[in-house]
Amino acid sequence: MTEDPQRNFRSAYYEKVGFRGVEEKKSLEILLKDNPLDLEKLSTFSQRFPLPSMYRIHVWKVLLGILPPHSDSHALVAGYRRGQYQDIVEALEVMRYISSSTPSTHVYLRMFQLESQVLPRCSETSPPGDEDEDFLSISRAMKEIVEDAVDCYWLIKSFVSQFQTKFGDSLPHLPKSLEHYLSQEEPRLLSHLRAVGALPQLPYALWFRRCFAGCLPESSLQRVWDKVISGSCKILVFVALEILLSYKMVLMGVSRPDGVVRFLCNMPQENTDAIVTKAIDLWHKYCGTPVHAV
Amino acid sequence: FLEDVKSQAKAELQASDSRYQAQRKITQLLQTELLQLYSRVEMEAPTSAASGSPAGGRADARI
Amino acid sequence: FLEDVKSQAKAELQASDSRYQAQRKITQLLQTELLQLYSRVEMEAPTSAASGSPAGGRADARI
Repeated sequence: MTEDPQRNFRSAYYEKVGFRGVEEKKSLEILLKDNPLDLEKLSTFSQRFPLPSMYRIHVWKVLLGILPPHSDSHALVAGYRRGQYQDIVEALEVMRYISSSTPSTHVYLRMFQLESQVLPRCSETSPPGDEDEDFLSISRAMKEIVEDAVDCYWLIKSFVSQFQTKFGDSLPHLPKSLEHYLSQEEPRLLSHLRAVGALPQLPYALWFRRCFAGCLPESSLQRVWDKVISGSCKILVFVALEILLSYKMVLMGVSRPDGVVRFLCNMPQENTDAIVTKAIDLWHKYCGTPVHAV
Repeated sequence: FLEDVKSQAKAELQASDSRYQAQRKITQLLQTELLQLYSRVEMEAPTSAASGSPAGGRADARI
Repeated sequence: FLEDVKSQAKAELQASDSRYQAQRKITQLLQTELLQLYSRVEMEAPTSAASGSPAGGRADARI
């Protein structure tokens, strides 16, 4: 039997554009008919495939525990969530933490602070700290992805909390991990970054604490967040790695660390979809494609 | 036996709900109280020139 | 199957409870805020002679 390059080309093409997408969508629809929903299968699905956009928010809500596995409880629980949201907004308005002109991201921050019992006293309104800025950044991105304000707040809150609980301990190790994979993929770029003193100054907070919020446009970002929400923080390393690889030529030409940082913090917004696709491929290559639990 | 478990669950949910409702009533009372106090403080503000500012200032500081 | 019913009930109870907990946090905040505002009003009272009385009067009424 001989290879048929034409056919390979075609199937590769369909894989990217449509056919595979249709199959994936069907299999997700089957998973979503389960009652109770199988969280493990849903996680595995979103680790392997991009979530179809029409189901993304629903799957995120289930994976983050905003909605319970039993579908027949969804209406009841959604009502509770909405009530909780409204109660908090109302109280913050009465206490004058927020008004009708407060930007929604700041409303979400105050709500989150109230629920975490760290709402600053009015007399001590200090400028937002690093954690607040991370929260605001994630909020701004989530707001672009999610239309409904109640869903948006719950997704931000649960995303941030789950990320902290699940991955808080792993975060300090991610820069080393990035260094390791960069040495495998492009040792020359690693030596260059080290030589100019840029390595310790890479925008790790933007990449690993904000999960690329404010770095990638939302259309690309949500595909990264699919992986984070379904249980991987390693994907963040590979997105960072793929950004470095994609702009290798530019970065090799910069000899000052602040130049490197400036470029990476304001990286071009074209080609980010391709960067994410390649990052996911690399991640599957090094960490394996999840078949069962992750 | 299953019915037993279900009715117990229902009772627990109802208990949680009434706890919530009770707490909500307290909140509403306190909110009304706070609103009244704010407007009182603000009404007094013009007469006591400088000392009136805190209340107004707080609202501003929060935005 | 029984486990299933139980876990469903548990999830519902947790969601209801989370709403209650938020309400409790709100109550606490409102109480703190009210206390602060009352003490502020009372501190200001001496300077604004007549207009200071309502606040004092209310505080008495609560004791």
